[in-house]
Amino acid sequence: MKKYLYYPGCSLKGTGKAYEESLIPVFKTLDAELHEIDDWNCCGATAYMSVDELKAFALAARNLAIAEKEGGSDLVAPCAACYLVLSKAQQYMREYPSERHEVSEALKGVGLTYSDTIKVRHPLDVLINDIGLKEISSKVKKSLKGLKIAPYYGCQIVRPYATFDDQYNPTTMDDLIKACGAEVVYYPLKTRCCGGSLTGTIPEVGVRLAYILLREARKRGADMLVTACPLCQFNLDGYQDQMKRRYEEMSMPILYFTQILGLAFGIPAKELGFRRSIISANSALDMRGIVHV
Amino acid sequence: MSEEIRVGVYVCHCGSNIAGIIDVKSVAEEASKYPNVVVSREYKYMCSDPGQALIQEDIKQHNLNRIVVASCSPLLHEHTFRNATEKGGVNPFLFQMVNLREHDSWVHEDKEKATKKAIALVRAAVRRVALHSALERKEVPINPDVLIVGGGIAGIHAALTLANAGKLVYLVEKEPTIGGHMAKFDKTFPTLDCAACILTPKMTQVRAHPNIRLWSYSEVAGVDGFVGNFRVKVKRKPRYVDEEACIGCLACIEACIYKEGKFPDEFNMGLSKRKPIYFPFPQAVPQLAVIDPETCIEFKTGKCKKTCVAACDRNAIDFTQKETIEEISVGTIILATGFKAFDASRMPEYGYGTLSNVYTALEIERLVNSSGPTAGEVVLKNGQHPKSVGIIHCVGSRDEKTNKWCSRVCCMYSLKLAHLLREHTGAEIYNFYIDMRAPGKGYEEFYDRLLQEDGTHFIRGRVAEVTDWAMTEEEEGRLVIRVEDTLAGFVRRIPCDMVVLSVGLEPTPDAQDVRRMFNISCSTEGFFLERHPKLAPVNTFTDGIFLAGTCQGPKDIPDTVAQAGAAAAEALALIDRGSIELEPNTAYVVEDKCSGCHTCIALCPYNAISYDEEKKVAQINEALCKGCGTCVAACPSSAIVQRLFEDAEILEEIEGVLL
Amino acid sequence: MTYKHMIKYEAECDPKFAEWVTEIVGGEKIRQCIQCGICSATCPLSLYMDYPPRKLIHLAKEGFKNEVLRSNTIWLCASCYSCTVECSKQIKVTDIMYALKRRAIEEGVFAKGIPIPVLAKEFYKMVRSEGRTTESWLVVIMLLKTNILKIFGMTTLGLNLLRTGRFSFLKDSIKRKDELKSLLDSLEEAPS
Amino acid sequence: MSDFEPKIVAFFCNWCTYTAADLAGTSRMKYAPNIRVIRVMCSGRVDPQFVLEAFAKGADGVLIGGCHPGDCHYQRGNYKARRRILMLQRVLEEFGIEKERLRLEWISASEGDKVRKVANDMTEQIARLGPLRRGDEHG
Repeated sequence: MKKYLYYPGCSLKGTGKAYEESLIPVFKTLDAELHEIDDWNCCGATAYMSVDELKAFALAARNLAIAEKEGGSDLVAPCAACYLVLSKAQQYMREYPSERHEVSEALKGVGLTYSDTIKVRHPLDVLINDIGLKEISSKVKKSLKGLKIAPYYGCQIVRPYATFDDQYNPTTMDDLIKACGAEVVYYPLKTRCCGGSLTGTIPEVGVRLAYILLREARKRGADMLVTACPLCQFNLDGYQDQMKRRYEEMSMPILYFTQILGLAFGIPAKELGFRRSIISANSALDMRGIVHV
Repeated sequence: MSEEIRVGVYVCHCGSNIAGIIDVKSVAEEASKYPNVVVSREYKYMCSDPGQALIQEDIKQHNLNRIVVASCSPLLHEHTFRNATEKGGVNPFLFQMVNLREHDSWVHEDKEKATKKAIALVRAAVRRVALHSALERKEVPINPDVLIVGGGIAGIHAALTLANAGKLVYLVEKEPTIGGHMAKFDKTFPTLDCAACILTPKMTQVRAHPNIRLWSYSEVAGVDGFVGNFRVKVKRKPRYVDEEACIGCLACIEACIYKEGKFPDEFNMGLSKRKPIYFPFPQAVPQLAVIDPETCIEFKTGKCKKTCVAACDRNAIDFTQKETIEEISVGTIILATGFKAFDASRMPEYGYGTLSNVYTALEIERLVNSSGPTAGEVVLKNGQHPKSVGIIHCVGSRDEKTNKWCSRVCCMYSLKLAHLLREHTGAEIYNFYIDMRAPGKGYEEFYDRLLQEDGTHFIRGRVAEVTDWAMTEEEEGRLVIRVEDTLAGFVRRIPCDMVVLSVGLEPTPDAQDVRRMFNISCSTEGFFLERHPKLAPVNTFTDGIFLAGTCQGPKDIPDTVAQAGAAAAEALALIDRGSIELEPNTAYVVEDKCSGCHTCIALCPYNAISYDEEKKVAQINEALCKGCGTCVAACPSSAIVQRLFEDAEILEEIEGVLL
Repeated sequence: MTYKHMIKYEAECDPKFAEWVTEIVGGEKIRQCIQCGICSATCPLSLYMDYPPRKLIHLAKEGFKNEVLRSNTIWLCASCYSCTVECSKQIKVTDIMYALKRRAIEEGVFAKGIPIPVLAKEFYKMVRSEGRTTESWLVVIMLLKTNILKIFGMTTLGLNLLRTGRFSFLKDSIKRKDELKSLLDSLEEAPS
Repeated sequence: MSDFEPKIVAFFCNWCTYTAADLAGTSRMKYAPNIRVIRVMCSGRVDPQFVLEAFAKGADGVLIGGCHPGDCHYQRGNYKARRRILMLQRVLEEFGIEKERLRLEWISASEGDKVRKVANDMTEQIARLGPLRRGDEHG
């Protein structure tokens, strides 16, 4: 039983519940345990950095310090934004010693220490590089044969740092989809921005970005889009009614890669958070005769 | 030394280069207080004629017998001032130079500290020079034969120049034919004359020239010796075709059991196929077939019908040929090893290798060439002709993700290709450039000409991506270039049927090995380092080894040929002088101090030290000694002395800088 | 028809601002910009910006503080980092955008009609007090504070989120709130 | 020791490190003025006696710069230098001289920036160590 420290981040407790709900059983099936660190706080996301840089680093560093305190070396951060913010904070405190000093001092003040010993990992990284495709394929009970899936990685797990996958053409999710027996749709937009928080703040801009992604996926014959980021999932899934109003109807299901892995592992759909999809995956899954969730 | 030491010290301002930071007056004043110093002056430019004259007058007036000049690096002007000293009637080695510019004023900001340092350095030189003794200039004879490495236009031009001057030239080329990159070009900018028409005559001259030994399909395997007398090992790869017997009739190639070409043709950048036995290209020099053992059935299975052998009535084909090593002696060497074109697949965002109809510039050169794979017809993978072509500049240049430097030729060859593609296809041509660089003779005029051509667009901006997903009808099924039109200030998406990547120039992958083998240096980006960018642009730091062409840095053909001529001239100058002067910094053994312990003998990299059985002492053959001083430092009984670097001299210098 | 005054006098630019941009985290190399435009070209949002990133970098470099801080460019940046990855000179453009956002908030100058600074500040407050964020709350607060009309466009989304149990009116928060507060306070006077 | 200005004697080989120092100059790189360069043809020429003499005569540090391994203009001189320096560092430690005060660096002709880095770095390091105590009291 491999043990990993686990940093869910705010989204996985809120709009991204389905991600956590599917992630945990999938890891369990693969004999890997996720241990949620105590009293973690918001990573700071992109918004905090826009207000106060140093404090943004401190927010991230507090979580890393807590992780250090709990022992263990690898901290799994499934949310792409959290994953980047935590890695970036580490990177910058290496690059800018004075900032690191200030932050470490502040942490000392509240009885925490940051010694840069934690490896921040994305679940995709863990699945491919620690557990391995062989092991994963061996756990597939129900092949998703016939299902056409467009893999969508978004920005922040490949940019600015490409630590575990190719920056321009990432393939870790492609490999997992194949392992589930489904078909990977050639999708040149796999790392294009989904609009981030602009969908909410400036819909005429943000929603269009999301729409272009779905339109292309449909053009390429995808039954559904699979993502590794709660914000991407939220935008692409949640704003389809606006797309309908502004452009055209898409009705394209947007799932987390952990949800389709779960399906393939034969985990009951109700334990994988499918009910949380605004655009239900059923029509697609029925059409390919897989399961009804 | 019985004679009275009389030192003259000269502190150079070098305009404001030195005087701007260092208080030259007080340096000269300080120096005047040191023992033995008779005159101490500061002057604006010591290297100028009046500056040198100043030294000579003082020598006469104050009968000086030691000279110290504190100016720039000795690597730059030591010879200048030694000659000045000699002209003044003092032995040139009774001179010492202080490097105030490169090692002090240019690298320090604190004037006071810089001046303190200058004073220390001058003091050291004054103390050191007092111990100098008069030395003989040392000359070695120059072997008149020349080795040229690399048979591109640079090597070819240098070889012909030297051969025409009556020198014996060994021209070593690693490919089966000479001609290099230029042979692959269709036309050349800015005149648009055909590359073959100007290159191939020179290639045939090389083949025919009585003074040129052309060794193609060969590589230098080892070099030792020094200027005037290098010993070089050349590895000659087996081409499995007898060079003497083959007359290049092509019968063997006709007869090969492969009826059609099957393997990527190197000369056509893999755009056509060749057989295992092949001719690099029709005007190849030498005119010899070559067999590629990787693909030849006989080599892979040993069970080939060998139809080629049967077809050759001169029995030239010889599967048993082995690699051979030739050893030659030459006096000078010219390196013309060229460049490597940037590998466009290193920039996946441009789709080279993943999207069809994305080409590199070199591929287009072949595609528009009438003797190329398509006989000059520019066709897309689907057989159609492109309606629009995008040419992306600076691929692998001016980019910290790949290569920082500007490759100098891409702007101009892109313009050339724009013209040729327009001519061949009538397509709309889009040039995407960052800055248009047309600094050569007639280049700006060529740019003007292109600006005039209809259907040719110039968009200032570095392309972000070449994609195959469409936003609009007209983009469907085409390549789409996304770029900011920086002059308009907005982003544009431009659909093209063909994309040309204007790849930059890089050092060859083996540049570092070559550098080691020839004992020269590379600059940071990996091209060979010239001795001085302005004063010695084709020399290296190793005497007798010269540089020509793109191995020294990106260059166009005119500059390459000019540099090749310069390198040939430098070599000739050495050869015709018949001998070269070396630093008389060789070592000798003081016999009555030597204990005969043999320590030094094993240390000498040049086997210059032997043991005299009668006298029971070590002996140094000064003809072989190169003056590294390793033996001197190692001798337990300090019995070895290195001229110009005697222990006493260096110890004085140490004390001098520290006082 | 009004005519926009399109000449700039040196008095209108602020050399101190230009200096400042080179000193911020990520701004070290800004002076090396060769205006190649790959940042704008790769930016998925440049088409909405009043100044594309390339131009903004130049304006900042030249000290046109007012134009820079009032541009919508900095607020449209969605932090996708494409510019940072592609930049020919490895200038950390995204970080510069962050720094400019911070400066704009500090100085209280914004592009008109852009709700993002409001969101950022609400977010900041919520994290400070709760230690965590509850997106649904943020969305609502932001809409109330900025464009109440938009909320109607959003209702379907709201209902959908409720239906799927992804929306909650309960704020999530950490246990040791005061620990976090004092951590952040201790960095108060630190320069940002 | 805030006002302590370390004195560092540097022996640079003619072909690599001395040329690199020239390059640092032509590139106008700025570094600490505490380095005093003495040119030798090869780092292999540096006699242990020179180093000891330098320390005896007031140097707080000695820097030796040669070509990278395999790049020696004289084939193997720099290896000899390396062996001597290692030995010498041990001897120095016997005399209570920190081995950081004697430093060997491979700097090729193109590495002007490395000259800058090494000069600054070593100056700082020696400044931290403080002036070399030569035990003058024992004459």
